[in-house]
Amino acid sequence: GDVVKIGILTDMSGVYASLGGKGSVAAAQMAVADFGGKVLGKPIEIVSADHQNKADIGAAKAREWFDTQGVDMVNDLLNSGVAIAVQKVGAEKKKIVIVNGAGSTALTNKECSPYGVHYAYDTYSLAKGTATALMKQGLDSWYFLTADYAFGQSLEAETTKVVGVLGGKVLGGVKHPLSSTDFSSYLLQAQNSGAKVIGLANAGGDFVNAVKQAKEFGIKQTLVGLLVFDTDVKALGLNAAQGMKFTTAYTWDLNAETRAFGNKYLAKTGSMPTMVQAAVYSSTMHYLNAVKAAGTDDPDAVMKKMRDTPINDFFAKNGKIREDGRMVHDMYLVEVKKPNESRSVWDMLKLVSTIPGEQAFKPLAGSECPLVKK
Amino acid sequence: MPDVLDHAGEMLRVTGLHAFYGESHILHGIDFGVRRGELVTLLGRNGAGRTTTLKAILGLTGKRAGSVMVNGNEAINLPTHKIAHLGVGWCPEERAIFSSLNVEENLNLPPKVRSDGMSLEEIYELFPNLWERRKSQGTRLSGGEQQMLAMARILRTGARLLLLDEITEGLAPVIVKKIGDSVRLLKERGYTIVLVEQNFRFAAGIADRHYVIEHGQVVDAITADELAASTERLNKYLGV
Amino acid sequence: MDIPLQAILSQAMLGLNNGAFYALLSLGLAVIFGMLNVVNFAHGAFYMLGAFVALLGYDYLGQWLGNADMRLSFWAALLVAPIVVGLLGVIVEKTMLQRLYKVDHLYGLLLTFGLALIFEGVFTNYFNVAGEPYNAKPEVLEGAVNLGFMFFPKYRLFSIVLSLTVCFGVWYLIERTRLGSYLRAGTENPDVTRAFGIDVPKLRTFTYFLGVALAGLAGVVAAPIYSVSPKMGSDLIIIVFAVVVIGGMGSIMGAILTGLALGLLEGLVKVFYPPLANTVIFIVMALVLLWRPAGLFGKEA
Amino acid sequence: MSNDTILETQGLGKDFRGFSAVSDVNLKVARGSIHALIGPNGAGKTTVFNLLTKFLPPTHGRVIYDGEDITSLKPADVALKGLIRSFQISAVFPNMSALDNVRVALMRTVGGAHRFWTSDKALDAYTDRAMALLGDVGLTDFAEVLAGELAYGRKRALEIATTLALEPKLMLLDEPTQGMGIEDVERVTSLIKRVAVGRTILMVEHNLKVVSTLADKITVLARGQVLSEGDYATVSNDPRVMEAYMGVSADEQAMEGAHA
Amino acid sequence: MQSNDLNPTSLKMARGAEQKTRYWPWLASLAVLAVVPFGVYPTFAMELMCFALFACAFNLLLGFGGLLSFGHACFFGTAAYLTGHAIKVWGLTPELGILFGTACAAVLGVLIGVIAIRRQGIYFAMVTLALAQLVFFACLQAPFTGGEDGLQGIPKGRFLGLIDLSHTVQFGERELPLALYFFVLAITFGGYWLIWRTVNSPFGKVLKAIRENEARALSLGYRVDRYKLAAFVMSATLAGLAGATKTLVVGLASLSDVHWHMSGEVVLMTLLGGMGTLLGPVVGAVTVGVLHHELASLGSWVTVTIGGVFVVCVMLFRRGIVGEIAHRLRRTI
Ligand SMILES: Nc1ncnc2c1ncn2[C@@H]1O[C@H](COP(=O)(O)OP(=O)(O)OP(=O)(O)O)[C@@H](O)[C@H]1O
Ligand SMILES: Nc1ncnc2c1ncn2[C@@H]1O[C@H](COP(=O)(O)OP(=O)(O)OP(=O)(O)O)[C@@H](O)[C@H]1O
Ligand SMILES: [Mg+2]
Ligand SMILES: [Mg+2]
Repeated sequence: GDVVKIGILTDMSGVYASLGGKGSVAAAQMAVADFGGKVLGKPIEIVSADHQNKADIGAAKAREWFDTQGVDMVNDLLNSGVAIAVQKVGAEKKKIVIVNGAGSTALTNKECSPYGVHYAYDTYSLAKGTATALMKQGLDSWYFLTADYAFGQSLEAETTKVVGVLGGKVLGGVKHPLSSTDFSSYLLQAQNSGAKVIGLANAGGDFVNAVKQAKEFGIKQTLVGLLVFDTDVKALGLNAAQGMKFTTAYTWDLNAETRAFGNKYLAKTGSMPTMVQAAVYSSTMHYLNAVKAAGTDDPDAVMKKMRDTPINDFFAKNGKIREDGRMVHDMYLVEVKKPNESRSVWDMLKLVSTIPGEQAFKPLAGSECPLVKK
Repeated sequence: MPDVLDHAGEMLRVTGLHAFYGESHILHGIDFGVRRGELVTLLGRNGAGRTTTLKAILGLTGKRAGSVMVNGNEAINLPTHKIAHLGVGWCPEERAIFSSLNVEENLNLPPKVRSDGMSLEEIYELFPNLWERRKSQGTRLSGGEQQMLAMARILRTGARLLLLDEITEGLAPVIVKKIGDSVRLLKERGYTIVLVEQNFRFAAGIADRHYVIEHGQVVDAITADELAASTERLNKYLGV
Repeated sequence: MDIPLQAILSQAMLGLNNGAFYALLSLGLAVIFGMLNVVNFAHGAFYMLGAFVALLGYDYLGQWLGNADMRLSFWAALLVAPIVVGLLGVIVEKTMLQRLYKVDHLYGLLLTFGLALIFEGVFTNYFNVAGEPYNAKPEVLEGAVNLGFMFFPKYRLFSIVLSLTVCFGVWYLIERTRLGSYLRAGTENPDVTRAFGIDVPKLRTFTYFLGVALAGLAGVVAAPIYSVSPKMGSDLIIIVFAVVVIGGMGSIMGAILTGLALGLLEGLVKVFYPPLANTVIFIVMALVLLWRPAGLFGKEA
Repeated sequence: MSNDTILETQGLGKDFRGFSAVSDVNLKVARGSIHALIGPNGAGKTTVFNLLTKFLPPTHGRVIYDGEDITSLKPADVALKGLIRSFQISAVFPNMSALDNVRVALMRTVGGAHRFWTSDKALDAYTDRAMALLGDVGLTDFAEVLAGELAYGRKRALEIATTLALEPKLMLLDEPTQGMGIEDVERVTSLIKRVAVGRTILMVEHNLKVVSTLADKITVLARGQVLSEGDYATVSNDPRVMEAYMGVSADEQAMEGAHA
Repeated sequence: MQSNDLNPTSLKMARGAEQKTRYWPWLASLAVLAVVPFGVYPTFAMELMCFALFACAFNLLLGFGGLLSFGHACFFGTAAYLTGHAIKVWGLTPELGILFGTACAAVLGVLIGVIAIRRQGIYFAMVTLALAQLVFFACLQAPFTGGEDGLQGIPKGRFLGLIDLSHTVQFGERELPLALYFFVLAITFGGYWLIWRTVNSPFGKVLKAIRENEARALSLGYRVDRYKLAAFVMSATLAGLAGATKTLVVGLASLSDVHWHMSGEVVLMTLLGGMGTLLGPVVGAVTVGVLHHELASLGSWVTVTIGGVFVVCVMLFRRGIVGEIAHRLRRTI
């Protein structure tokens, strides 16, 4: 078309709204503005919609965007189910789909697509970082509370592998429906299992509620969130969360660049960006650069360029998109500060260690993605 | 009640009463009156509008217009429960005994509208069968007993104006007699009674006056003493 | 598999906790249905509203009144929220439900369904489905008591006791008082009841107030346990429907006992066969219907 | 059981939670006769009907119809065997025309009611027969009127017409004249007489005038048991019956009967 | 229950049936629908057709059987899942897949029907709702449904193994999936015709009679329960057909197909269009569909609007759009 259209398909009112949602749209707009609002002389447009965390709605919306609105690229996608569905539509329609919110490794394995990019993080990288750290502390018997959908399951599976490899054992687990309110009975089961660690393979509100109720029932075991966002920590408060270790792709207080972006974003939206929102900015930027470099918005050309150019910005260090669509970059293991260490409302996390990309992400060897030539 | 009205002496005065069920216009200006202590009957064919008349007096029909004076008070604009508090007791065609209440609860249900209602003792004395079955569920009673209960229920409240609808309907002769006796008794006690009846023989025995209703209007009034004279006139109305 | 007794007992306690909520809610439903012949689909929404009244009163009231440290305490909420919700119910009854008594009862169901969607939607818009935590749990109820087999949070114990007290209070009101017999009579034959000098319309309004207020109360009690969210009622309500069908709409006591029993059952199933936990109630319902279509406590239709 | 008895009950009884509404009733209804069931209210007449037509399951006893035991059958099956009832409260399909009321009944006898793939013009086949039946009960002019809009007496007439459509061997009528004005009573009485030819009729009726003009045999129930049996004269002179049911001498009754 | 309240126009329906049937309306609407994809976004049009069929199936039960099922989504959804599974995993051809899904819906219809018809009116509504919830959880946990993610990437396949349904035709710069469109059109029309036929059949008459006075129908010797069950199963089956077809259109089946919101939606469609009318559900479905589509950007205000429409219909508009028109025109639609 005569404009370059970017579609932000996200969760506007659901459990993940605070992780992406309007914030992701804002991030994309910032990227477009910083890029100059035009590429190859064509204006850049942003459309957005709510996928309500329902695969059918997301897919239908994407299909309609591609068919009737001439959208060139879809970004964000907070729920794995939706992400998989939309990536399929993208493949069918030959349009680029960038996944930032969802984490299921399926996106770059069984379900991988030549037009799909899995940008921010995935369950493997989270599991690897966090599990390894805890095993080092000798916390080697686990029990899982798992959100019963692709993301949760994949997170549990990956963690289980890591724990196994490092010689720990998993004593069991229980699946709970997405966005439950009452975790008490699951927690009691976990308690009865006698495991040292209760791994929370869920996200957002589920994670927060679980931790709260664990306190209510005076559960002694170590609770560990396998996917934790700054916003969750804020919701829990430092008191409840202090000392908790988790893996993330971005937090604002890592270095000068991250701080710069963080503050800029804070100024615009009133809150610090989550790793998803930061990734939306970064990936949109990368896409636009690719379009410019390719001199066309033809998906195949752009996709090639995106693969060929390494990514080095505030978000991604030594970033590279593999043939399976995985964007490999450094991840960070962080720890929640004690209340007395915190100097401001957003001062909550401290860096424990940096996990280099090639260790953080699943090696291509043994990938189930048909695109990977062995 | 204020004595002023006593010598006026009218317990009920209905003038130009119109009533509707939804769209259908049933009563076309009913006029009649009942003096204190009188017993009048409303006669007529099926669907003439007698039940409707009683319901309209109580404001249980749809729209209604005209005037209903219950011992000196205009009732046409009052809600049903207020009308009842003017001292009107209604014994509906279908008896309407409450199955969720036992006999005694049924008796105790209606709030007293005046102090001088009958006590339970008096009522059981009037209807001994009710005493036997006082603890059993309302609808478990046989038709006749249900009928007695329906009447007894309104006597407790102290209502002085009784609207009785088809109280002998579908009853065995033996029970019809019983009911007849109790109605006479009430009349002696000075109750004012409006009686809707198919059973003319039953009505003839006890009424002071008969109003004949046709197509929602009072077409004739016959007093007890001129009754004998006007039998065939009546038969014409009732289509015998 | 061998399950430690202590696990069973603790899950049973949690089950009882849920059961208490089921009882409170199904009681409200039964009362409304009994008197108004309306299946109050909005019951879940009113439950949610109750919780939100408490939440707003605690976190936002101050800001609105321009006095930040002015808050509606939990204890106050226990009283205020049911009344506020009840009054909302009164508005609904007087402006809408009232007009539907004459037509087919299904319309009552459809109306309240619509209302439920509206309430849910509005709150979802302002507090997305994730909802917010309610942090007003009173000090005295903090912490847990040692039941020997488990540490059971004081607050949950309190919620069980409170719910049951209220349930039996309502039962007494309806089965054992004059007002109760008015209610029952008004249900059976409104016209005649009116003709006896009883203000049936007012009774109806009151009943709806009562039923809905019960839902509101349940909401407040639930708030500190589960975080307050717009959808908290919508899925619960279907379970409660099942409870009511099992118990048989007619009976107040039926609603209470069935609620408790099923909560307990659910809790135990969580121990023995977790996957069945969220379906067991519906399965029981199906079986009961095959065996006793009128429900366990229902009168033969 | 002899072939001229169409319906027989043996020790028929029904208890409602302890309270026994009907106990040990032994009825014999002769083929082709009009048999009346009378008795004070609560005697158990309607309950007996419900037992015969299986709307209630009996607690004791057997029901034998046309030589076979139907005690354990379902209402529909009983109806299929030609034992059809009418209700104490008039029962029609209010939002269907009188004609359709009858045609739906006819369709049941002929079959094909389950067909959802054919057009309902199929029903036109029954129109003539239906009109004939409406004629019998004097409703020819009301064929197109909605049953719900018919006057009370005519509703009953229509109900009888639909019942006839099923060509019942045995008709059970529960208080066919209840709540009717005098003229309606007479219309229905003569109607019953007319349709009775070649059929058996068992009816509940409080109106003794009707009973005396129609019934070949009368069974008096009281407190759920048979009190007396025989033709009108015998029954109405039976002192127990007078005491329990009429409470007055028979001849006086016959006159008063107009409305009791 | 007072059926006459429930479907004000069914009377005119019954009478209309006595007039001789006209064919031109069928042909006309077919003609119109044939050109639709050139104007409207075809995928959307096809979805609307599926929902229209769904609503009609539902209305067969409510409008003509007098039974309000609040759990019809479970038939719609079950068929959707099983069709998807059959086509994707077992590689069945689309028509066989749909057939399979529909058949399963029918079986489920029998199972649920047997239980549900034991209660009437409001109870029936609650029972169906609860049983549907049971099915919902079953789908949530069943291995092949993909839980929260749904069953995805269902191929369109080849009709009878010959015609490729994913085939598209270039029209302007748009790609029109005409093959699929006409396939769906055929199915929807077939379903609709069957319903029309059923309503105006002896069976339909008996259903009406039962709704009017059950005890009487019983005493006439009709096995009432069998007729109710038959109506229920038929409705369930057609709902299934709609679900199965929809799966093929959007290429995935998900929990929202079995969720009670879906059951609510179909009630609304019927109520809004006019229950007890043949055209009503279609109009209702299209209206609601468009409503959703237009308001999608409003987030949760959609729910509010839907709720609002419900309230308005119940309070002021009980006949529904078509019912109202029919009432005005005093003739059959
Ligand atoms: N609820 C109602 N809705 C519409 N019309 C009614 C209603 N009740 C009665 N009618 C009509 O009103 C007219 C008068 O009815 P009403 O009950 O007053 O008759 P009636 O004189 O009491 O005779 P009977 O009681 O012997 O039937 C009749 O034509 C009847 O059809
Ligand atoms: N469902 C029931 N439960 C309990 N008792 C019942 C039930 N149905 C009837 N009865 C009782 O059984 C007895 C017989 O009732 P039935 O209706 O047969 O009397 P009936 O002879 O028909 O009287 P009527 O002439 O008033 O119709 C009555 O005492 C009645 O209260
Ligand atoms: Mg009358
Ligand atoms: Mg009887």
